[in-house]
Amino acid sequence: MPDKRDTQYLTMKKLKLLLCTIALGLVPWLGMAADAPPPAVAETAAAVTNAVAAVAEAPAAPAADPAATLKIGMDTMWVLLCGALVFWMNAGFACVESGMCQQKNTANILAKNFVVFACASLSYYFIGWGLMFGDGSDWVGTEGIFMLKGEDNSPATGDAYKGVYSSINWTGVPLYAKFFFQLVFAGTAATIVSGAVAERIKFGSFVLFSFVLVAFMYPVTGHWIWGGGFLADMGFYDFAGSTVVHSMGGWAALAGVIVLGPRAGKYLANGKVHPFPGHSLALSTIGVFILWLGWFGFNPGSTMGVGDGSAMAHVFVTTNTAAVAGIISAMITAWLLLGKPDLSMILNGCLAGLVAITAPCAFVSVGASIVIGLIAGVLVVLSVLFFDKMKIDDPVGALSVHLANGVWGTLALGLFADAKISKAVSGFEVTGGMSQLMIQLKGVLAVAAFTFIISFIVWYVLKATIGIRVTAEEEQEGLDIGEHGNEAYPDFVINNK
Amino acid sequence: MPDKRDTQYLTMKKLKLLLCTIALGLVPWLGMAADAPPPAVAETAAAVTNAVAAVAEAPAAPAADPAATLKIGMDTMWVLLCGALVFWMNAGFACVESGMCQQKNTANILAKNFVVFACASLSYYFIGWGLMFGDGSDWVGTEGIFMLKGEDNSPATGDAYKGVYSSINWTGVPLYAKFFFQLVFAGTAATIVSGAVAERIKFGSFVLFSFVLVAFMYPVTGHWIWGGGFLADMGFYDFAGSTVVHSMGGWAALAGVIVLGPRAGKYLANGKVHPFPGHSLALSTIGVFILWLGWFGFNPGSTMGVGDGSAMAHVFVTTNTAAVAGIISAMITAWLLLGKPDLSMILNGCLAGLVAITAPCAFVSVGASIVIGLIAGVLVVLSVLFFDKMKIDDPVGALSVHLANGVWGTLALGLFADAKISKAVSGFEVTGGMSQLMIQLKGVLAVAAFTFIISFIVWYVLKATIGIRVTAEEEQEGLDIGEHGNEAYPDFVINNK
Amino acid sequence: MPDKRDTQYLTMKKLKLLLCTIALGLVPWLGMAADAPPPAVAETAAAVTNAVAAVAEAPAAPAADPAATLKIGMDTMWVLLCGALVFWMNAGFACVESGMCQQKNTANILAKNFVVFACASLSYYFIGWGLMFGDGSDWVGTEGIFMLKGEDNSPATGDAYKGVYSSINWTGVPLYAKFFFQLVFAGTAATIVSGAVAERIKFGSFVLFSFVLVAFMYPVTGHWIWGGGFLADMGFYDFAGSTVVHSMGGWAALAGVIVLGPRAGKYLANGKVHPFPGHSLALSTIGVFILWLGWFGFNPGSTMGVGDGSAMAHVFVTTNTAAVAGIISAMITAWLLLGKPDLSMILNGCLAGLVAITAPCAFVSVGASIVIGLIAGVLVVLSVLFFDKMKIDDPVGALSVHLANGVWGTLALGLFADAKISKAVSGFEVTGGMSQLMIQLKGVLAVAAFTFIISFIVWYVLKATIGIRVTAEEEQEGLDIGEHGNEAYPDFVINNK
Amino acid sequence: MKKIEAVIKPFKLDEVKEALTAIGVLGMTVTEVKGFGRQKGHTEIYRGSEYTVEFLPKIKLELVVADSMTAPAVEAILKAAKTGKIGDGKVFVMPIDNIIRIRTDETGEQAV
Amino acid sequence: MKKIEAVIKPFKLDEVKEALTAIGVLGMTVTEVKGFGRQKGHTEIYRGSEYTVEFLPKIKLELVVADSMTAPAVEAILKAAKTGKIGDGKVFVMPIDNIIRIRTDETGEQAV
Amino acid sequence: MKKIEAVIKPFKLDEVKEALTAIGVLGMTVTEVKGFGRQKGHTEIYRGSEYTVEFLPKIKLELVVADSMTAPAVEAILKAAKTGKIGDGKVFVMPIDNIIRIRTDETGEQAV
Ligand SMILES: Nc1ncnc2c1ncn2[C@@H]1O[C@H](COP(=O)(O)OP(=O)(O)O)[C@@H](O)[C@H]1O
Ligand SMILES: Nc1ncnc2c1ncn2[C@@H]1O[C@H](COP(=O)(O)OP(=O)(O)O)[C@@H](O)[C@H]1O
Ligand SMILES: Nc1ncnc2c1ncn2[C@@H]1O[C@H](COP(=O)(O)OP(=O)(O)O)[C@@H](O)[C@H]1O
Repeated sequence: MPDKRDTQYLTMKKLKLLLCTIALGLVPWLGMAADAPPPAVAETAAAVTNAVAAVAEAPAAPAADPAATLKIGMDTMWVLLCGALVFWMNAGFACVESGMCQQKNTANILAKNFVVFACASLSYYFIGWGLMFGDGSDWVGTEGIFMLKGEDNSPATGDAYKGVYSSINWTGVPLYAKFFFQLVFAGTAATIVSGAVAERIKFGSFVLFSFVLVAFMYPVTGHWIWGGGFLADMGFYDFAGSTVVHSMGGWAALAGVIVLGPRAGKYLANGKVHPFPGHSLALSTIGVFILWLGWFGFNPGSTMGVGDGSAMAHVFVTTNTAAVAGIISAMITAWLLLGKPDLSMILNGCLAGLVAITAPCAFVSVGASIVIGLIAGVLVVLSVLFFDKMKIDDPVGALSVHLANGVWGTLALGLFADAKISKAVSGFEVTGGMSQLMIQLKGVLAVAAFTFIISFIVWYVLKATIGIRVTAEEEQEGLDIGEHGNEAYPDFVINNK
Repeated sequence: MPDKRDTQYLTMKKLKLLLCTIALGLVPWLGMAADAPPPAVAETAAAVTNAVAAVAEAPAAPAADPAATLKIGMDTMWVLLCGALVFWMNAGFACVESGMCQQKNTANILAKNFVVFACASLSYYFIGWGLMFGDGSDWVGTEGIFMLKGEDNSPATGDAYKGVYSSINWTGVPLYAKFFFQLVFAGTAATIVSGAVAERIKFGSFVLFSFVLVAFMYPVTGHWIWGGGFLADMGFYDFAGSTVVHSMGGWAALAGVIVLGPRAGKYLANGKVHPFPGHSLALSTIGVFILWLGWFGFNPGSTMGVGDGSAMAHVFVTTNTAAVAGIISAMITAWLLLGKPDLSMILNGCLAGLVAITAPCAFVSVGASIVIGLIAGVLVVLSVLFFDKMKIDDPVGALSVHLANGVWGTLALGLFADAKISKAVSGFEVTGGMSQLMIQLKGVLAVAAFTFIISFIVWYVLKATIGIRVTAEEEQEGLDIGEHGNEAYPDFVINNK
Repeated sequence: MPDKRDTQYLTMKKLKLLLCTIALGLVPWLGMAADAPPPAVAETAAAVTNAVAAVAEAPAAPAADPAATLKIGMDTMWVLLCGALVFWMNAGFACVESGMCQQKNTANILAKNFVVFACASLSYYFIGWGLMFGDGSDWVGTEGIFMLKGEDNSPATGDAYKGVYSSINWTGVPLYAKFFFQLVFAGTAATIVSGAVAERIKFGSFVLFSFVLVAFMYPVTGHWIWGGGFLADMGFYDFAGSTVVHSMGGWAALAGVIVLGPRAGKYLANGKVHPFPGHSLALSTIGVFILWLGWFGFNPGSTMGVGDGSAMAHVFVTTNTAAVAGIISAMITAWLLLGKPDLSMILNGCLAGLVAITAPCAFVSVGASIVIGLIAGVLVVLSVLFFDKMKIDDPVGALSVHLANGVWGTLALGLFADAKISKAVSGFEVTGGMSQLMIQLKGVLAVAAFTFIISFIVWYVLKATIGIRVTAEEEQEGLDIGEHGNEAYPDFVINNK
Repeated sequence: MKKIEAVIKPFKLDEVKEALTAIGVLGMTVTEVKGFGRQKGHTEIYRGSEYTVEFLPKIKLELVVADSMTAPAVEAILKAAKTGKIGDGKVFVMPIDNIIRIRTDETGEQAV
Repeated sequence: MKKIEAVIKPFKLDEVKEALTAIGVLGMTVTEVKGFGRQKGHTEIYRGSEYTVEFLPKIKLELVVADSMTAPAVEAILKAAKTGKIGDGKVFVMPIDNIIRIRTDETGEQAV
Repeated sequence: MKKIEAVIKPFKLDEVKEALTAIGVLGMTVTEVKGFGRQKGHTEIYRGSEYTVEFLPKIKLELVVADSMTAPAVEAILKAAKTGKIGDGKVFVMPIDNIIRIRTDETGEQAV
């Protein structure tokens, strides 16, 4: 094949094929774009180009009261900047995952992390958002499900709100701000899968799975919890997504890992584990710092409004404290169990604390956040050892971080929530009763069952049709060359193992 | 030379020379600093050191109305934080460019990216800002051109504004906030050049060119468009700089590449292209993520005010959508044309989408932003192939990303702008007429002609005087050792090719 | 040892030991958490889970006036986002320091930078904050010293404030926002030490020292200056911490370097210096960009409130200008003295400018900030050469950056402060008198004496007890394997030197 | 004494090492090399341009053995390194005059 | 059979490889090495301290050829690798007892 | 002429190089290698799993010397490279037929 083509990339035939494809792709959008009414009536843009700023008339209601407009502006700034921080987590996942994989699969993992957010953005725009936040049944949104095209008068809130996305009408920001913030969360869920199935999955199949996950699976369980579905009705709480995002992504990943099987040579005949050390701890460490920073958008941003600042500040501190507690306890656990404070475990400990505090961050005291983080750090180390014992091969520890600690964090809310912090909910520590814990458990199980089963089926269908695993030779040689024709570090001499 | 000096760095003579140089450099600043009236009369600083906060009296007007002060504060916060994000793009360019160059030139490229922003900061402060935003003719600013020393009562806006920077009086933030935000844009334009001329340019000559670009060339064309010059009068629109920043930088780069010639060995006698693969796709990928994040300051920040949040939110979504559409279409194009989804092309696709949406982001619908991004992704791939066919050697694809797509984005505004989104302007898709498109085209051509010709002359003069290209041996050995005496990765064994 | 354990990590005995440790660790927190009253009475959290947002009643005072609530919200957003940027500097330090060390010590340095912030977070929460900001004597805080548990009605300010942290009652944000912002500063001080003692210090001893530094040493000198102590009373100014953070950390580092001694082989018998080049200039450069970005939180964020935006904007510009002046002058100095513009020196020049402008950023004109940065850039180069001449071995230049320029910046305030910029203070350039300079000098000396002496004692005690230096073999082989059992880049072939 | 050099496929290193230690070989030295031979390289793409990487990663093993060990060692290598696919590599046997152990100054077969 | 080892300048590798394949050499093995010789190293700077890098990057080529190919192969290498500047490198020719192709167990000239 | 190959501990390279230049050796070639021998490797940990790294970093020195230089050169290496601890490495001496300097086409002892 290479010799035939050489530098003759552009045979006439291929060019035609390409142009047709693109033309076909464009026509519908052009149509859409043309007849689409602008979703937000108040959409304005200060024209930078000259002094005659061309601002469309602002809608009557908010403009009447300058303080109200200020508040909307401020809340929007907060939501968008926090959304940008969550977007930034994509870079963190790319670094953590590629750093924890072998050098020969680096370009592939980077490409996966990069492309998955593109898929997520489009599929969440076209269909996911509506299924998640559209009005509808207890199970799924049914109104306004395509392209945010449902009626909506955001930033109106509460009773003033008229539209079909009423489950998210409690925050007074424009529809597109809500959308962007929720979109970056959806992207995170898809990215979790990428690490667990790394170093052996076909690029194309992964892209397809991600598309399905963000278009259908994530929005459905998301609807149950954040979209006014049956779990929300039941009193299930998950502030920023320990379950909506993290354990959900974790279950999808677990199904993938099981269908895919371990990397060749990971589990030896003699029962020993043969580790494939990640090719750059520097990359992984930068990645965890990026994620940690991003989490200051993820958790505090989930207030989706500034209020009097106290909730934001509280969440900043609980988020940070759980992370550092996770670092300390993972470090000590690794030191005791493995003899040395293994950096890869310390990094996982930090992420574990962050995942665990995601659900309860706004509902628990700082003291409780320390306990939650400490337990998360121990849990993640034991969980890594456990999954290896089960021969469930997860190159980056995604299951231990996101699944195990997503579950733990969701349950922790049932233990430590305190109505003195937020009136919403109290847990075992305050009430002495198990009722909230049971509700949290039901939520965890419902999401687990749905996500795991559907994921399993989707992975299985992909396996049976286009295949999900690269050939043994490609796995041996590395997916960079096989899937992308790339070499990540061509100027460096590489250890041949 | 090395043997003579050894560790005897500090001969008396050199020390004297150094001290004189510094003294000479300092005297004028000391003078300036001493007699400079503080540019913003209301400049305050909460003294952190003790409870007696020492705040200078606030000016009467804004303080009268707490909501007005809140609004100024909020807008300033927005502009500064977005400015910080745009500043952050320097790190992105450094990563993308160094990742896409050979290991032996890494320190040189990093140094260039690092120093170019320093040059830009000083030259824009001393002269560039005034030429761009000072009142004056249709062609260039003539008032207040040195060091922001013109009269100015920012944050007053519109008619209340009294001063010489009236073209930017539509945003109600302090002068220094305006300056900082515009400065980071100027820095971006200069950085674009650095990638295209990489791996063979002399460090000193590049620094000089950057200085000229930011002090004179960028401000002049910027004045035409954002400083109330003839293109602004004509109704030319460019929201955040597809042309002001990106295609402008691209033309300067193209002139440089032509005067400089290709890297030795890039274009073989048999007509084939010999690629020099970049030394770290990980670095490049991190860089693109950084740039993408920075673009959430670049585009939405160009509102230079929070308003009711809707414009910011709209721009966030169109910016993101164009980027992901660029990723998808570049990936598909590469897959079809080259046989595999080459990561370096996917990365360029993302940047192409971002550059293209920069001009129209606030004026077009989300549907249109998808179309713009899809076309950008195809364009960037074809453009890379085209420039290689023309033997125009651009190691990082800066021309394909910034020039080709800067032009495309500027024209796209003339196609897709929709007064329903922003009252300012409508394009072909709405009006069915070509008038806006023609205006956009004129703007593109005017900037192209000016920038390309002046750049060509500057490059040529540099070539004829101090020289712009390193010796063939230095190019072979790498610029790190030749220009800086540095080795970027001394502990790693490097492939010798 | 390895052969005995093998994959049998979890002997029953170890498991028990671990569980006991954790249990012991948890019991007290559980207790604390249970009886802890929520520190901020107004703490609220918008419940994302369903439409019935569960918001605790807001306290009467602020809610009465929507503009007041808006202001608190806005200031909190500013403080938290700037705090997040300062947090991000941890990533910058990790990159700069690991990039400037040898490849064989990479994991160790990354682990140190990662863990030190965890230690800082906990020790500042448990004890440091109270010692620093609690009401008390001129020397140290004595009220509310544990876990922010003192009385406090933030965000009330000035006379309305009732509580024990009155030295920081000038900013109207919730207590936890104040705490988070101060915490990230404390973390920075501890991180400075890590670079100077790199490549030879025992991991455990470093962790212990960091704990002591953040729990006791940093808060005490911090109390003197920012906590209403004797230096604040004297009229000593330090806007964002040239002395509170940087020179303080520098003195602690200097004591460490002296007690520890140079790396084996650094200073040769013949009087020459044998450099150990850092293993990745790319990593270092990214790190400096990260730090520079973080400084836009560090300095402008130290306003701890938005006000009318002018102070923030002013600080943005002076911070940036000093950094770029440092780059330019360090580059020229290196070019003149060493013959080439060494990238590692350019990077240090940037950091030097940033450290130097930290104290005076809000008090001096932009012109003065250029002078301060220019001098910083020269100073850092000379300082690196000086410390090497003194055989004081600082692998990353932390002493030259943070100590030398922390001192310079603090004094520069006494030279260039101008009451036209901020009413608080004027220096030599305006008054022609030396009084402010003398006050600044006294502050520098007081902090130096206290920090250096206590640090020396603590390092000495650690050396005499558990030891602070790894064995010669471990130093030779690298601390990654010795301290962590890790290899940072296992897939790359490494130069054996 | 003979020096045996073997160029093998990288992922076979562990098996070859074990085969050699099994027959009593106590020391060997390993180098990362690139091989050019009948086995063709692969095509890579970089920003639209294809190029062929003709040098493939291989491992070179060097071991000095007593004369009596030469045949068994070669045998062991051949058996462990064979996949039967092109590119399996070569074994070279060459003469050697002397070998000295640095630590002890022992020479000849003592030093192997 | 002979073993030819050549230490050459890195950027000459492609030319040398082509010269050798042109005369019918089918296989060779390449190693990244550092050379010390008459060609002096260069001075680098790191944070103000200069140091001399005395070991320069070179490429070592190893090929085993039939006796009849020895002279032409050496000739080809000499011609292709020469720049005439100091540091061009060396060619060593040394005896070899045997060569075996792992894939097929062929020995001697068959296996080259 | 003889070819001397020495496998030594990496940090001894400078001392060995100086010892050799002191006795008049003008050129040598150095390779990064991994050694397997009596010196045992070390255990590393990665995400909870231990593994033993059995191949330790070593430096291989190659130098061709005139016959008369062989003994002094070996002597110099032995002295400079010795630490007395296990893993110090080996010196091999082997025959060589010819050596050619690429730059000048000089052969034999002229070319060393
Ligand atoms: N004549 C030779 N001299 C030195 N090395 C050789 C020679 N021929 C082959 N090799 C090495 O052996 C490797 C395998 O050879 P190759 O011809 O690809 O397949 P095979 O060994 O199956 O015939 C090559 O990559 C090269 O490193
Ligand atoms: N005696 C030797 N033994 C082994 N390698 C040598 C010897 N002399 C030179 N070399 C190798 O050849 C390279 C070139 O040698 P050098 O003396 O610098 O130049 P030239 O080959 O032009 O005389 C050296 O870098 C080294 O790798
Ligand atoms: N028979 C051998 N053939 C080739 N290399 C050997 C041989 N024996 C040892 N080596 C090399 O010498 C190094 C040191 O050998 P080792 O047995 O560990 O210690 P010592 O040299 O002290 O006996 C090994 O790491 C290996 O690189």
